[in-house]
Amino acid sequence: MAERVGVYVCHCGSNIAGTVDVENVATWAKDNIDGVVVSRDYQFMCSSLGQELIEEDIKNENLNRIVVAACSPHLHEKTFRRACSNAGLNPYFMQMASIREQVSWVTTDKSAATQKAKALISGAIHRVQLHEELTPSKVNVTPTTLVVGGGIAGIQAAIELADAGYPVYLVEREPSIGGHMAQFDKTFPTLDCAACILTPKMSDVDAHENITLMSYSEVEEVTGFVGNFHVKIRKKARYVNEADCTGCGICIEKCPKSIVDDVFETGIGYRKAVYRPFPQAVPKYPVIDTESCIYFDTGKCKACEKFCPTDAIDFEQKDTFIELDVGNIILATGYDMFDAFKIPQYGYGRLPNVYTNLEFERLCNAAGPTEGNIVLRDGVTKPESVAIVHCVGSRDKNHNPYCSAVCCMAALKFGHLVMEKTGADVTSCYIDMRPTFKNYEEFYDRLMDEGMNFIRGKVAEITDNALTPEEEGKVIVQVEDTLAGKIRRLPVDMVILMSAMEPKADARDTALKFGISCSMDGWFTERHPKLDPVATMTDGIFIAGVCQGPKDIPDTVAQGAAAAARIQGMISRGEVEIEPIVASIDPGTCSGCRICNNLCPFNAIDYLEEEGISEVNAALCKGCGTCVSACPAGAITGAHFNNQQIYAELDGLLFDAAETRESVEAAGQPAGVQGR
Amino acid sequence: MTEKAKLALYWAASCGGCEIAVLGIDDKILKVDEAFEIVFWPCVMDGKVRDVENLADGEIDVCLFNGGIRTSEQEYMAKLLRKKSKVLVAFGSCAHEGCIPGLANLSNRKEIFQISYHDTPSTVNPEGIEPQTETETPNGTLHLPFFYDTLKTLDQTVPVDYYVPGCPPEADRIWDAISAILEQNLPAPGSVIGAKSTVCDTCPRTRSEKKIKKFYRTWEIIPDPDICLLEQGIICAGVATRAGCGALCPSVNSPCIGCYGPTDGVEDFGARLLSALASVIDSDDPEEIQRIIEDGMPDPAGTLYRFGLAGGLLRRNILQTNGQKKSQAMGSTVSEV
Amino acid sequence: MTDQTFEPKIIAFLCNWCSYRAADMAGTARIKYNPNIRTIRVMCSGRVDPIFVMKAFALGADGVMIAGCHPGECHYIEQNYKTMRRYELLKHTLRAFGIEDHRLRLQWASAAEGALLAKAIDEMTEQVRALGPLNWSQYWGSDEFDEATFEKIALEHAEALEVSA
Amino acid sequence: MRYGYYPGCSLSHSAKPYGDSIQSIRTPLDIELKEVEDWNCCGATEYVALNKTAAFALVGRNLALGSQEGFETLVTPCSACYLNLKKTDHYMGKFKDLDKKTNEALAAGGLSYKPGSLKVRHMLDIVVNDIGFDKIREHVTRPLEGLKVASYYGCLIVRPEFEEFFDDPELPTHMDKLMETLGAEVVDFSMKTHCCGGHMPQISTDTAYSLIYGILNEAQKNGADLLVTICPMCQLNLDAYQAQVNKQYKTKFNLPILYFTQMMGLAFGASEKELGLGKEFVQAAPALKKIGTAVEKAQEKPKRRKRGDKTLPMPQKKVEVKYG
Repeated sequence: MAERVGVYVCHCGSNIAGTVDVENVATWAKDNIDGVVVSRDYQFMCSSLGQELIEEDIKNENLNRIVVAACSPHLHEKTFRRACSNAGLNPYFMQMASIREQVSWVTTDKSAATQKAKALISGAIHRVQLHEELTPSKVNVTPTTLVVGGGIAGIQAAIELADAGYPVYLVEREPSIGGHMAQFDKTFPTLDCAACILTPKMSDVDAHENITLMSYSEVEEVTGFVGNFHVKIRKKARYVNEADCTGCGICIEKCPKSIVDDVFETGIGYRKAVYRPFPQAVPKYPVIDTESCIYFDTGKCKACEKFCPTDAIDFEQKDTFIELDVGNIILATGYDMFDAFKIPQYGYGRLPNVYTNLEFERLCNAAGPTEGNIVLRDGVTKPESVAIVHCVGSRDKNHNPYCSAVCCMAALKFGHLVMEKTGADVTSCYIDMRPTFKNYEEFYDRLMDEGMNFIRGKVAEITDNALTPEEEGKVIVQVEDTLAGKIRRLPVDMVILMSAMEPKADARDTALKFGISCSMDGWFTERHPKLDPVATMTDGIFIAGVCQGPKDIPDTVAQGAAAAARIQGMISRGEVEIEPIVASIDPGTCSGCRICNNLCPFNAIDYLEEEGISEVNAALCKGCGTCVSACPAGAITGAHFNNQQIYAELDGLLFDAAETRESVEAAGQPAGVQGR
Repeated sequence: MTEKAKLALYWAASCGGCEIAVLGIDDKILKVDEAFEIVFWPCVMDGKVRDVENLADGEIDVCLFNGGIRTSEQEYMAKLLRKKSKVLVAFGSCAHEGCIPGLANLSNRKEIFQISYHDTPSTVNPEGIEPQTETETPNGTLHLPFFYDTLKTLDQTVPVDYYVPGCPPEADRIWDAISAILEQNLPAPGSVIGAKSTVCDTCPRTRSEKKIKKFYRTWEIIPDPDICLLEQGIICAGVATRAGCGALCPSVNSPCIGCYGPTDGVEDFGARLLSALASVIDSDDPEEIQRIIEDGMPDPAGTLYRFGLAGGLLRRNILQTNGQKKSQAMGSTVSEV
Repeated sequence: MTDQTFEPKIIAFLCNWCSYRAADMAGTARIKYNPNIRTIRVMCSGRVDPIFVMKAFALGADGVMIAGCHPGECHYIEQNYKTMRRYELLKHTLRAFGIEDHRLRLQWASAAEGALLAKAIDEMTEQVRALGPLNWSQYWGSDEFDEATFEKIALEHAEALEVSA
Repeated sequence: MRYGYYPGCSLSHSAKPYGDSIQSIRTPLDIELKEVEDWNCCGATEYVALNKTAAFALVGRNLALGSQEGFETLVTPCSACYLNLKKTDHYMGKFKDLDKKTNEALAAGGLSYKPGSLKVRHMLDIVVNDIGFDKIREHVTRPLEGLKVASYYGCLIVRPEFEEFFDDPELPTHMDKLMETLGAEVVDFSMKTHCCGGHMPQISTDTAYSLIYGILNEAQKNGADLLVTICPMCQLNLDAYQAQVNKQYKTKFNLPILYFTQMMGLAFGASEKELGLGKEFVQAAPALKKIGTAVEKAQEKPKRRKRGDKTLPMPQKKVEVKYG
């Protein structure tokens, strides 16, 4: 049946009408394109009056297809779809032509703009007539949530959801939750101790009836889709029986093997072979590190077992696997530190008294290897002068182009701590100071008052090669003072490198496992950089904290809470709608050639062995259409983007090329039975 | 007894294989004779164009037309038979999508003449004579058809009711088509009388997920007899080719070359196959991808469009003579048929 | 052949997530570029079927641009790599048809790169303008027989036969 | 392998040992060096500061001659020449008007040069990348065991970094690997790419000496017996002004400065004469006596930490973190 199309050309004030002859376009459409019944131009289509105009016409002129030529569909597609459904028309019978962003705003020549607008509108009109009725399918949402990563972001999200009364599984790779925040000493700008504000939250997690904590565990595999994920989790063997362990710590005390702890103590402290990363660790159960354990090495020792009062040690323990059904997933997998060895001219690893920021956090942390004494590598001498080097691996094309966002403030914090604890004078070498948040600038002022020195310039090198007697035995920081316009050599006792935040070494694998995408740098990509910062392209998978990009604790906590809130909404609604823009395979045409099978990163295409054909799981399909254009049999159709619709749009877009191609339409098309 | 239905068979630009194929249906040919009165079939019985012209319009019930349209005579005959037939069937790959003769669309009249009348080793043509549309002889003017730059499929010249694919169509498929016509249970006009799915459906080889690191030409490797040829890097068009042949080639370790053409609704066989093959190339590095493609497919047009060039969306390569019309190319005599 | 008055018609397939947003961004930033581009929105550059490109040329387009997210930044994770593969083979094939490389362009543009996309469009427009119109269907040749001539031939045949008879 | 060869002025005079030693290792490694006919000075590091066009034309002439003789690669052992040749080729390609100017100047001499037609490479690049450590190892008849060397690149070869530098400009390591291949022990040396002072000794001795001091001091501190260099200028400064530096800084440096090609010659068993040894100010002979005196040091087993030892462990290079 012939479709009845209504065309609405928006003036958008003068935004469009200023460049495009909208009246002309509207009348042209009605006079020249088949199917157009109504064609109007109107001041502001997005206004309620504009929408009513459409609704009225649908009723009175019984239109069954709508074309709105206005701004970008990314702005008002929803608006006009709603208008259609209000008038009882399937929302997918509406098509927009972006004649503002893509015509009036980018074109100077009026007639050219008008011609281009005609093309886009003609494309939309041709296309919309072939649109098919689509209705989003609904699936139930399992009220359980999986939170991956037990840093402050994950902790916050877990607690928010748990407090709302929904069950949460919190999976942490390390033996204890707490993440990087647990390693910090103080937090800027308030200087309250990180542990003091973090550990209560950690024990909340431990105690909460709605939270199941799985530390020393990793997600192996994720299947399913929004509302109905199925995850497989590997619980790594602790060799300590959690049921029996009281966390008394005797095993740790008795363990004869002590090794450098390069995870929690960042390599400047020691731990035993059976260990708990830090005293307030949650859960309290220790872990035996088979790498360094004497028993696992030589088959002798078992000291821990001998002394354990509750026989909780179990050398026979194996990894176990747990399978869960969850409705939503929050990724809060955090970050790694930039490896300062990559900048040899800064002497890290060669010059004893060059530390990284994380090392320094441990250094001045009361629970750290030096009981919070800021000392040189010899473990006793207090530094009299300290230089802080900013942007180590950040804002550096050789390593990471981005700004790590927190280092400036952390540097100020360090400056304060050093001066407070040692009275040493502190010099910060920065490119730009970026104290951009509530009370940050004030903190910067405070440090300037406290007498911290600031040199604006990127440090060229750090060396122990003294050129003058006073440089002897010092670490010399060579930097161009860009404000004074001279090269400076700062002989200091200690240097702190503000290393960049980097995506987790395995961020890309994680992204692949959960079916989300990464930026070039390796940060997880949010659905929209401004308007949807915690959701991802994959429904039901959310991201929170630094895994999405460098940020400080307040932002991280905010994101954790935001992700939790998004999920609460979905759970309380109980079901989610799934975009009907998906691919489907015609079983009659599919021959099971299996070209499409490994093209889908969301594993939405299953091969049915017995039928010998492939099938699309609509719930998993994201509608990208890659399989559609790959299917050699033309067996796959992409809803709302099927070939006929695209051909029609092409045909319309090239309306003015028509004269040169009378014969094309006939080409390869069924001819019907003339000539009888 | 009631009058038998009238059947015509004609060949235009084709090798004649389709004609043989019709006879290849063995004794069933007698059934055909029972059912039809054959009014015109130059290949097997005498007949004059005039006889056809004398028929009333639509008097022929079914015309099986094989071969593409390469000359003005063929175009005339196509139009004539269209006029006289109730049901016109594009029979075989040539009429359907151009087939091998269509590959000449990668060239043009001038080049084709140059090769066939001058350059081929077997040609002796010292005077360099080329076919003329008109030749004066004592007994008057002789006419030869005009040879077009571009070979057209039947439906690019006249409306076609049905298509029977294949080079040539398999005997059974031919019989299926004929019986469909006899029993009057034909599909919707304009459709292809054939299977819905592709050759893989009937291919005995085992298939798994596909990843191609290198395309092999058939002589470069001895393929494993049980595994999908494409997975072994041999360009097999079976994935994109309409079933109906019973996977003859793959079952004898030779890749499908696509003679049955595309499945329903596919407008360009070559592009369809192109997309499928490219999608499973196992590399994300542009240089490597280029290497894989250029080493593995030196002649893309010939590989992807062996049968479907003339019937495809582009139909031919860029024409150096810039689409010069016959009128420009040769006076304006029309009566060379 | 360069025809200064010639305004090429270029079809651009833009992916919904990066390049279409880049176009939006170019608009919001009021970056002016040649009006010769006519866009089709697809969810992902991976949806761009080589047939679409062939069809565009057959329908009279002088050039086709396929734009998508940068490799590694695809919103569907890795689909634009398939686009990259198809593009290479498609280009290889179009060469065999005598279609110049500049008439088909693969352009990566992230949602933030409106200026880049605009620049690419201008560049391509100029390249295609320099190549001149493609107007593909002209190469197909048109029928030689209208009804009249058709009848005339039939007539000639009739006469011819009568003579010999 | 056949290369166009641009020795540069110093190799026949101040850096004759460099030239000689190159000749002596050429044969075993069969590196065919065809000297560019009628080449001229590259203008060293200063000329470009005085008159750009003339300076680039001066270098351009050598490139023109080189490409005229049909070479693909132009090899030079001198870092200053390397920089000038590479810079000229690179800038001519990058800046059209410079290309035009330079070619106009060349035209006067009936010459022309198309940027990019010659690949300018340093001798060290050829040795480590074209010949390769394995082939070199085959020719080592007299391993330099027992010799502690600091490999010193100087600044000209690493910066500015034009398109593809054959090593890491921040921390080049090819020469280290080469020395290890020859059997020598390489000491840690953070001054690798620091400036030797260039022509500063003629301009401001204090500046020059402070730079030289820095380099020698670091080498000495790290226990080097000698420094190995790839640049005639560096060799000259570090060698010739060592005495003055000792006077000024009250130090007792006695560090011979040798060319990497001399070290290779030594390891290949060439005679001291062939390698022009003995011509250096700071005599290498004493240091070279150590060759072959390497002591098998028993690999010490990880010592346990003593009670009350407060020292903090040093950072260890991270081994790729493997999760899961």
